[in-house]
Amino acid sequence: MADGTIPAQYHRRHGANPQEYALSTSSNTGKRAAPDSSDLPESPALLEHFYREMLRIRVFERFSEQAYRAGLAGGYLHVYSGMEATAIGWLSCIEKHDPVITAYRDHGHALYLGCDATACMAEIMGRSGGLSRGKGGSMHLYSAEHNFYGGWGIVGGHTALGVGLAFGTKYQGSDAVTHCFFGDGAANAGVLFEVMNMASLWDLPVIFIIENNEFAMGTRLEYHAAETELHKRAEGFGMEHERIDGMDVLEVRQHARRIIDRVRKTSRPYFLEIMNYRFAGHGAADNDQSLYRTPEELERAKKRDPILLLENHMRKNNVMTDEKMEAIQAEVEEEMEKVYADAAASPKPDPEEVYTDVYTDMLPEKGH
Amino acid sequence: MADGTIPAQYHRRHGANPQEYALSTSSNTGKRAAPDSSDLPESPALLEHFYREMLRIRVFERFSEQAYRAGLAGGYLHVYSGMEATAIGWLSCIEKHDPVITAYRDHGHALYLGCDATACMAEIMGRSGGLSRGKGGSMHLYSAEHNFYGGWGIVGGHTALGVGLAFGTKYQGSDAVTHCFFGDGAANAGVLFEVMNMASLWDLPVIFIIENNEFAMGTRLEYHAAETELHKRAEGFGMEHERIDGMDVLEVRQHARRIIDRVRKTSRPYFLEIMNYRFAGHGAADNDQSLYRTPEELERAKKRDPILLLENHMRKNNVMTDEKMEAIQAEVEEEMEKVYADAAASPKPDPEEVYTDVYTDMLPEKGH
Amino acid sequence: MATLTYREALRQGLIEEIERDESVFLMGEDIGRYQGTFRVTQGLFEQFRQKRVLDTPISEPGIVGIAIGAAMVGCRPVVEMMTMSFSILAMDQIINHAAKIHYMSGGQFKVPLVIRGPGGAANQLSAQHSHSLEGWYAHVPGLKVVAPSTTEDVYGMIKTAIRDDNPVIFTENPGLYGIKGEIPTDQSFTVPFGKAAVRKEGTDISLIGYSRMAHVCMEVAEELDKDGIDAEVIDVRSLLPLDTETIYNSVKKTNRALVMYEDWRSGGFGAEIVARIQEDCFDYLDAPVGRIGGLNVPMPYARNLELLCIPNKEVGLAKAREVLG
Amino acid sequence: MATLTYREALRQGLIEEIERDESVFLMGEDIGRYQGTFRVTQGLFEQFRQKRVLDTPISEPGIVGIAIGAAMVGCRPVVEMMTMSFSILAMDQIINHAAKIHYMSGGQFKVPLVIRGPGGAANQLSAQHSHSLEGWYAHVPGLKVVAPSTTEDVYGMIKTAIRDDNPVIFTENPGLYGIKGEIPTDQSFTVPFGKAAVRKEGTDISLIGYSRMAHVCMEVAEELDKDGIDAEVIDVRSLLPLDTETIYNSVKKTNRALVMYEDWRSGGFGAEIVARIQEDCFDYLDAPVGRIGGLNVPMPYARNLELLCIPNKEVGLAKAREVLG
Ligand SMILES: Cc1ncc(C[n+]2csc(CCOP(=O)(O)OP(=O)(O)O)c2C)c(N)n1
Ligand SMILES: Cc1ncc(C[n+]2csc(CCOP(=O)(O)OP(=O)(O)O)c2C)c(N)n1
Ligand SMILES: [Mg+2]
Ligand SMILES: [Mg+2]
Repeated sequence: MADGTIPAQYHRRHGANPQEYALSTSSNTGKRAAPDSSDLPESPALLEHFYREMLRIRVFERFSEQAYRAGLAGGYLHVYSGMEATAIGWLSCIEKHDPVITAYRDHGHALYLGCDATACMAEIMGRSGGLSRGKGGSMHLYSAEHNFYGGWGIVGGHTALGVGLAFGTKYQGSDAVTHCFFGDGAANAGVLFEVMNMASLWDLPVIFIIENNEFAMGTRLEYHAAETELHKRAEGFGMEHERIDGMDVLEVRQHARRIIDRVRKTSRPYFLEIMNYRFAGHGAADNDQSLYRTPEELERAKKRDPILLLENHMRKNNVMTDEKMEAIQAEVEEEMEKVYADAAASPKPDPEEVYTDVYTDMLPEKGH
Repeated sequence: MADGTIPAQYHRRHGANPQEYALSTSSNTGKRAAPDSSDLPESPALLEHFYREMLRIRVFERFSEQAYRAGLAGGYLHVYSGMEATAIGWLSCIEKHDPVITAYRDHGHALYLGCDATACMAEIMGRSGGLSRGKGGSMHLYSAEHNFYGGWGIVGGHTALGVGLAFGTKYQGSDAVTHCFFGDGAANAGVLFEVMNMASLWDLPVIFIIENNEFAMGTRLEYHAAETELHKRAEGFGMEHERIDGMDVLEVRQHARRIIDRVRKTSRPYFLEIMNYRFAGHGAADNDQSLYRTPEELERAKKRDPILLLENHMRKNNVMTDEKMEAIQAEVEEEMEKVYADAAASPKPDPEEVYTDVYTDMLPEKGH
Repeated sequence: MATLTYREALRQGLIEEIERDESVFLMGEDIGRYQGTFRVTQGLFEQFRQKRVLDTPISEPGIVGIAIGAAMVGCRPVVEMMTMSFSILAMDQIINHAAKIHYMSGGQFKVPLVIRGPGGAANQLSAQHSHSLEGWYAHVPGLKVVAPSTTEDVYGMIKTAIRDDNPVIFTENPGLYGIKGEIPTDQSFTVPFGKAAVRKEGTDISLIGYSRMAHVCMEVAEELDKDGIDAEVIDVRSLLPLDTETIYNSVKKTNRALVMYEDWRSGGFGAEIVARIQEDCFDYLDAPVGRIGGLNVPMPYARNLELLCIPNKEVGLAKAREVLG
Repeated sequence: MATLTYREALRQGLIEEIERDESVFLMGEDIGRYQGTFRVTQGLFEQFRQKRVLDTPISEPGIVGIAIGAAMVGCRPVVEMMTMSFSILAMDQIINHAAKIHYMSGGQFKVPLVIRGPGGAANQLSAQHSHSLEGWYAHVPGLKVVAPSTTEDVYGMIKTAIRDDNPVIFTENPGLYGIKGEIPTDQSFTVPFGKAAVRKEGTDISLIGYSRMAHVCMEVAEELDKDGIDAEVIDVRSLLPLDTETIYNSVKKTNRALVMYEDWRSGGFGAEIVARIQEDCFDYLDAPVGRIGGLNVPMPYARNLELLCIPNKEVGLAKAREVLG
């Protein structure tokens, strides 16, 4: 709206503005880990690392959208822009052997976990150099090497697999914790509740991480969830739960350390809601955002751009000069330009590949 | 156990004894209807009515089990013995135009709603005189005439239909309230949570009624539910919820009046857990109850037999003599003996019926 | 006559039914404010508001279950599946509840429910989003299953579907939304179920398909025509009930047949059509009935691989030539 | 050799695999303390305790999803569906997750998962509990689907299934649990997938079935024998992969075939078998391939109606005579 308010049609119950949802850092049980080194400032090197990694995702996503527009990518493509602090803050605190799983908005998680950016881009372009040799695409990035279990297209479906990963590692005697990311829209899928119950019943070391970016495609949180504090859904399963802010990478990190540590020690599941915001459309084909939000709302949210917040933090604490920031930006631009070009140069899959990987040990019947 | 305690293998977390679960008559919101006439004693005529109806179900079930043993009924057959106070107490407070739906343990609901007992028994025997002309069987009793929507065999599946009934009547402008019964085991079906969310989101006049009889087949509550106070699952959907006792028909009735009234006025869903207990095995084929409970536990539960509780109440208040009770018992026995005989005399369905009712307007292709 | 796209014709049918019958409403994910992912319901939320065009959470089993319940009290819900692939989540509600209650209740309850949406591959939607499910549904007694291929049919059949007192699976191939064609301006126009359409008469071979493959059959026929071969093209349209009469009459005339479908070849509905033809037209057949289906693999993402999977004119033509001997 | 029931042979196979490989565990509703509804897992909870024999809540999609995840990290879960009808609730997990991940990940992840349980009609279980689903599953690339009919096969194939690195649907007809037969005492015995068994050699007609219908085919063959007709009986055993070679060789010898299956006739897996036979053995066929399936209706409760629905010796015999001309 011209006056900057959100028109009523967008808000059904709460009239809340984006980024103004109630946050609570206290879990429902009152049991909290003691403050530890996580409350100390992070080292400059680490801040630079976060800065670079957030930029890498942001720029990678710009190129992935470019690939879509150029016809080098097809199907559904969902970028992570605006949400970087969540994946990075969180995944910076996990152990190497911890399984990670997420939905189709998976580029950010894959990149930060260490998947080769060119292989990610090649996958998005459907090339033989892709992570999955071109068979998966944007929604289906996987890397067994990095314990990254994808990359799934059925909203909510993978949450069951996430609990299964935790079940499996615990069965095997490992101390791994599984990190299972999903969206606010996915929080309405029935299978999620089934596995929440079992995760709690069987003491499974899994962290359910709702990335609540306030929209499920074109449907605003208020229109899809009777109780918009989604974390409360864990109440009925005797699971600890809370809601935190996901725009400040350092804050995410502090919570992550505390919670991951707790879950690894207790082998009890945890239900976390991280509030972030989607700067882009739902997917690359979503070309009319006015159907669900105003430009003003988006602008307001961008004031808390995670990259901006970190820049401000670094400026305030004299950790990094603006020149240095620009230099890093330039490096990342350069890196991703090459990623794009290299991915585009990767050949298409061999036609015979259409039949491989259906089974581990046999080919399907060929032909039409 | 010989000493009357419950062996550890039966109890995982709580060590609770049956009938000792925490009950709370206060809803989570604190908002309560004012006490009304429901707190006054019921009339003698009404008490007699409840007494007779509870006996009718109890005796009907004895005969339905007899039918199974005699080979007159087959498949799955689940009796309602021990749980009578729940359906009767509740359904005595509904309006004629209120839809009622339940799972496969449906004989009690059908009978109290006014379905012809002979037609019920004939259905159980698969006869043409059955409610569904023998096509449904014990698990699938329906009566459109009585707004009784069944009678469903997929655990949890019908809860979605229940919310749909409420959706439909509200859409049509009716003030009907839908009463959706299901078991504690069914409370773990994912679809239930999906429709809890939608019922709350859309203000649908539906009452979710968990008949928590402490077992899902051979699985004790503690082994299937992470949080055994199942009503708390509504917390995450902004729905009022509570747990009440379901063995005392008069108590059920008091709660029913209050809650139904509330839902009819507010058109807000309500999530209720009624604690009762299954005196029989899970189904007629369940012939080793020692796998999941001790005889002592069953005995203890039977001390709160809803029929006994009502008898005690009537005795204490000098409402009915023991002679009168015996007379009613004899009448009911006589009625059900005739029901059994008449049902058994009903002919088998005509072979051509195998093809009818697949569609409303055409026959399926015939033959093998 | 008016010229519309398939998408518009479908929307027109929906509009007319919403206006005609108060008990008709639409529900689905992002069909309202967001105008529908494939824009089938564009404008309808503004026109009919929330009561008739209801946005739902992402809860396919729940949505379908609620629609069934509403149908049982007399509403006529039309549920959009954003893609038919998601109907797999609601499979239990569809085949075990919607399709069974009329029978289990001895005819007491009806379920006038339509489940519609795009089925089949689009453009690189990958393995989880590219299912053709009409064959599975057509296996289930109690359901009706249709797959219109033209603007006129989609317009006429959606109205038939909504007026039907039984649950109807209404599948739209995403590749068809943009095609253009005419629809009658007479609002009483409907297309009945259980009648196949002869799209082109011919004497040499029967090409049998439905949905987008009916168009591919036409393309094959055109190519054959260049060789002087006169193919008959049958658009099955309705899989359950299936119009075997039209199919058999054609095969008895041409003595050769080719069935085309997009679904995985093995176990697809085309197998049923082939099995029936050989059962009932055996003595008329001069060659085995040919069959073309999608490759038996999950749908790959890479466009070059994806294109290999979906039957097209070339593979149809090659198979037709084989059948022609 | 030891004489066991089908149920016991299956249990024996499970026990051996649990003992052989630490990563193997069972999960399902009431399989542990309650000993399994059909008593397949009787005694196993006591023997192997909760870690290896896990009772679950009634949450089929969740159970299967958890099993898939566990399989992806290297476990080998065997999930019991109390009846296969309930696997419909888990359909999305099975066909859209388990069956696809190996392909979507370009071979990075494997899903060594078995889903087993009784499929088909038992005795008056009514419409919601009597599904035959093997035909649906056999349509899905990425799954393997077997339906053993003998004690030896169920014993040998459950071991093969558990050792397989792909998701396997293992369907047991409830009518078979009580049949008796021998199993080898050599624990290294397994039965490979993708090989049909010739149960009886013959020259006049090929009777083709799987699961309980393989037995019905034998009964038909015995009746035909009284008339001096020498039928060959083929037990398909493995639907995906399908051993067409054995089937074709038989048909090429007998020139006549009848396919029997319990599932609804229209669109059942038998249609696929028929379609293939006519495609590849057309010139050998002296008559159309006969086909017998279940009636196309939801399963009725009344025993007399139910019995009408399930194919038996009589209908098989009548059809065989028709095929024999
Ligand atoms: C079961 C299922 N239903 C519908 C869809 C279509 N769809 C894809 S993404 C999406 C929105 C999901 O929103 P959310 O979970 O909040 O994730 P976000 O896109 O915001 O990251 C929908 C409806 C799907 N992929 N799967
Ligand atoms: C989806 C599904 N899974 C499993 C079953 C088998 N089953 C039938 S009844 C039952 C137990 C249900 O327990 P509960 O909901 O507590 O109802 P109760 O029998 O106690 O009345 C089970 C597991 C089923 N019918 N449907
Ligand atoms: Mg979201
Ligand atoms: Mg129970």
